[in-house]
Amino acid sequence: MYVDVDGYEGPLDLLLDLARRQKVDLAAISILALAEQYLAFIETVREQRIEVAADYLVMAAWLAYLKSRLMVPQAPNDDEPSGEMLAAMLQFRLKRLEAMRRAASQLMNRPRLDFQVYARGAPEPIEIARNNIWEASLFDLLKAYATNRERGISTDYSPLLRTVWSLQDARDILQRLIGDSFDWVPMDSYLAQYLTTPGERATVRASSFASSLELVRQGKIDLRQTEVFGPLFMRRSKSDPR
Amino acid sequence: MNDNDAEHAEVAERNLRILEALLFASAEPLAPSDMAAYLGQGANAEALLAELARRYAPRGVNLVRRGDKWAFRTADDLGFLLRREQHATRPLSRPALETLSIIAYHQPTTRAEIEEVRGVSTDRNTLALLMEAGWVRMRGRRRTPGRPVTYGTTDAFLDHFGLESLGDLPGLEELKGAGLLSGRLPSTLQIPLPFDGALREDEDPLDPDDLDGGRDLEDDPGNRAD
Amino acid sequence: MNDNDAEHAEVAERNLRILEALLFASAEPLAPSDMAAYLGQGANAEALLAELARRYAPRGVNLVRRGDKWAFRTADDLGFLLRREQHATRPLSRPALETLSIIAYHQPTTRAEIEEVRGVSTDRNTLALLMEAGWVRMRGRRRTPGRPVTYGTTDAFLDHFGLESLGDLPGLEELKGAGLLSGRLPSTLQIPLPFDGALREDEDPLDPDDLDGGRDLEDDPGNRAD
Repeated sequence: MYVDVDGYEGPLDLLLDLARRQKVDLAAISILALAEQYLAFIETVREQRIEVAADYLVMAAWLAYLKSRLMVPQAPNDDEPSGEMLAAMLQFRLKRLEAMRRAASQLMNRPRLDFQVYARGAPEPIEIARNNIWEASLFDLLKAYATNRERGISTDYSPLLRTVWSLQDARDILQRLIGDSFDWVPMDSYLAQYLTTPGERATVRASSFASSLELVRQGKIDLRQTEVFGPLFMRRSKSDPR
Repeated sequence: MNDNDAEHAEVAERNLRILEALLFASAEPLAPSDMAAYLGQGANAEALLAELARRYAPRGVNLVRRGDKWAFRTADDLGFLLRREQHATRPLSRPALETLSIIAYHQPTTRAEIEEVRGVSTDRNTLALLMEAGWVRMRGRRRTPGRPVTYGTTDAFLDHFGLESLGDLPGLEELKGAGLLSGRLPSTLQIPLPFDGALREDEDPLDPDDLDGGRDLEDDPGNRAD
Repeated sequence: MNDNDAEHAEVAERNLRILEALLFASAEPLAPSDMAAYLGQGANAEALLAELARRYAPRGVNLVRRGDKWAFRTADDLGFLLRREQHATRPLSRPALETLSIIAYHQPTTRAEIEEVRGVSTDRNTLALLMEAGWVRMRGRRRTPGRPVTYGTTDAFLDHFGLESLGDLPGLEELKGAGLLSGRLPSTLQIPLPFDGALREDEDPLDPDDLDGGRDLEDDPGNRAD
C-alpha cells in the first residue's frame, strides 16, 4: 500500500524536505524542531485527508518517541538508546539519503553514452574469438524462467482478492471495541472475530497496530507490552476527555 | 605572420577533430555539405577531409570516399578480421532460454519434466543446442520406468552467467523482490532449490554408450534396450 | 641492434593497427583477451592499448577504458555538436535513479539495504527496469542469515556513464571519508557505541569478509542452519 503524501516518496523524503527548509547544513540541524515539524505536517495532512500511508504514521510514532527521549533526561539504569543517539541516527540517514541524491544527479550530468558521447555509428562485423556463440544474460535467463512459471499457472488460477483494512476502518473498529473499557485487554482478543480468516490476519493486525499508535499519540488509548513479541494490551486512556 | 599560422593550425586541428567525431558516430557515410555546418566559418570541408584521409591512410582504419560521401572503414589488408556471417553471436532463442532456465532450477530433470513445466513439447534441437553451447549436460538416468536421461547445467553455465554456485540462483521471494515475478501468485507455486551434487539418490550413472551421438534425445524411451 | 629496434617498432605498429581496426569496428567495449588472439606472438595487449589511448587522447575520437574493456568513443567536449534529437530511451524516474546510485555506491548491496537508505519500500519494477537496461545485475548472495541476493552495476553502466572504473564514481572518496557509504553510524558523529540491535536500521557492513564469524551470525544461532 502506498499513499502519496503531497508527492513525497516516503517519510524520509518528507523529513529531508522539511530539513532543507531549515536552511542550515544537515549537520547543524535541530532534530527536535524537525520532529515537531514532521508531526505538525502529518497532522495537517490528516485533517485534509482520510488516510495517510502507514509508513508515515510509523515514522510519526517513532519521532514522538524520539521527542520524548530528547526532552526527558536519561535515567542511569535506562538501557534504551539515548535520545541523542536516536537523533544522530536520524541525522545520519538524512545525510546519507541526500548524498545519494546528489550522487545520482552528478551521475546524470556526466557525459553519457548516446547523449554526449557516441560509439561507432556504423560498426563493422568482426570475428572475435569468443567462447560462446550464443548470447544470453542472467537477467534474460531469470526472466524467461519467471515468465514461463507464471504462464503455467495463469490457466487455472484466478487472482486472490485480498481484503485490506484501511487505517480509518481499523481505528473506528478499535475505538468501538475498546469503548469505555479501562481494563487491559490483549489486542488480539478485541480482534478475534476479524482474525479468523488466515489471509486477513496480517492486514488486520498491521492496520490495527498502526492505528493504535495514532490513538496513543492522541491520548485516546494506552498501550502496553510486557515482553518482546508478547501480547499487546490496550485500554481506554484515563486522560481521554471523551 | 607566425602567430597567424599557429592560430590557423589550431583552428584546422579543431575542425579535424570535429570531422573525426562526426564520421565516427554516423551510421551512414557523410557528404562534406552534411558536415560543413559543424565547422568554423570559412572552413574548407573538402580540404580538411583530404587531410584526414591522408593521416589515416597508414592506420588500421582508413577514411574512404564512397561516391561523394566519406566514411571510416577497416583497412583493406585487415579484412581478415571481418567476420563471416555464420560466426555471428546470436541471442539465445526464447524456447532455448526457457528450457535452459528450467534445467537450471529443476536439475536433475528429464525431458518430460521440462515439457511439463513449459507446457509445450521441446524441440529436439533445443537440447542439442544447449549441450553444444556447453551449458547443459546429461547427468545420468532417473531410476524410474524408461530410465529417462537427466539433465543438468555445467561449470561453463555458471561461468557464463556469473554465478558462483547453483545456490546463487534467486529463489521465489527474490524473484518477486526483483520484480521478475508478480506478487499475485498462488501459494502452491514453488521454485525448487537446484540440486548441486554429483548424482542424486534417484539417479544412476549414464550408460557407457550414452555419450556417443544424440540417441538419448529420442522421444521414445521404449527404444532403450535395458 | 638498430635493425632489431626497427623490426620491433614495425611489429608494434602492425599490432596497433590491428587493435585500431578491432576497436573501431566494434560498438561494444572489447577485453584485451578478446583481441590477444589477433596480435603477434608475445605482444603485450595492455601496453599496446595504453599507447593507442595516448595517441588518440587529443583527437576527436578517444580510446577509453571501461572496467576491464576498451572502446573508441567520441571526445567528451564535442558532445554538443553530436547531440541527437530524439532518444529512444525514456528518462529514468527519480526512484529508479536513486536506486541506481545507491547500488553503484554501496555495491554489493541488498534490496533491504536499498530500502533502508531510501526509507521507503522499492517498487517491484524498479530493479527489473534497471536490470533490463543492463546497468544493474545480481552479483551473488550475502553471507548472512537468509543469504539475500546482492546487486551491483555492470560494465554497461560504466560505459554509459563514462567511468573507467567504479573508483571514478563522482565524490566516492569524499562519501567514504564521511562514512556515508556504511550502514553504520560513522564514528565522527561522536556517539557512544554500540547500540546493540536497539535499532533495526543498523545493518551489516558491506564487506562480506567482515561478516565471517561476525556478531550477527552469533546472535541467532538458529539461523545458521540453512
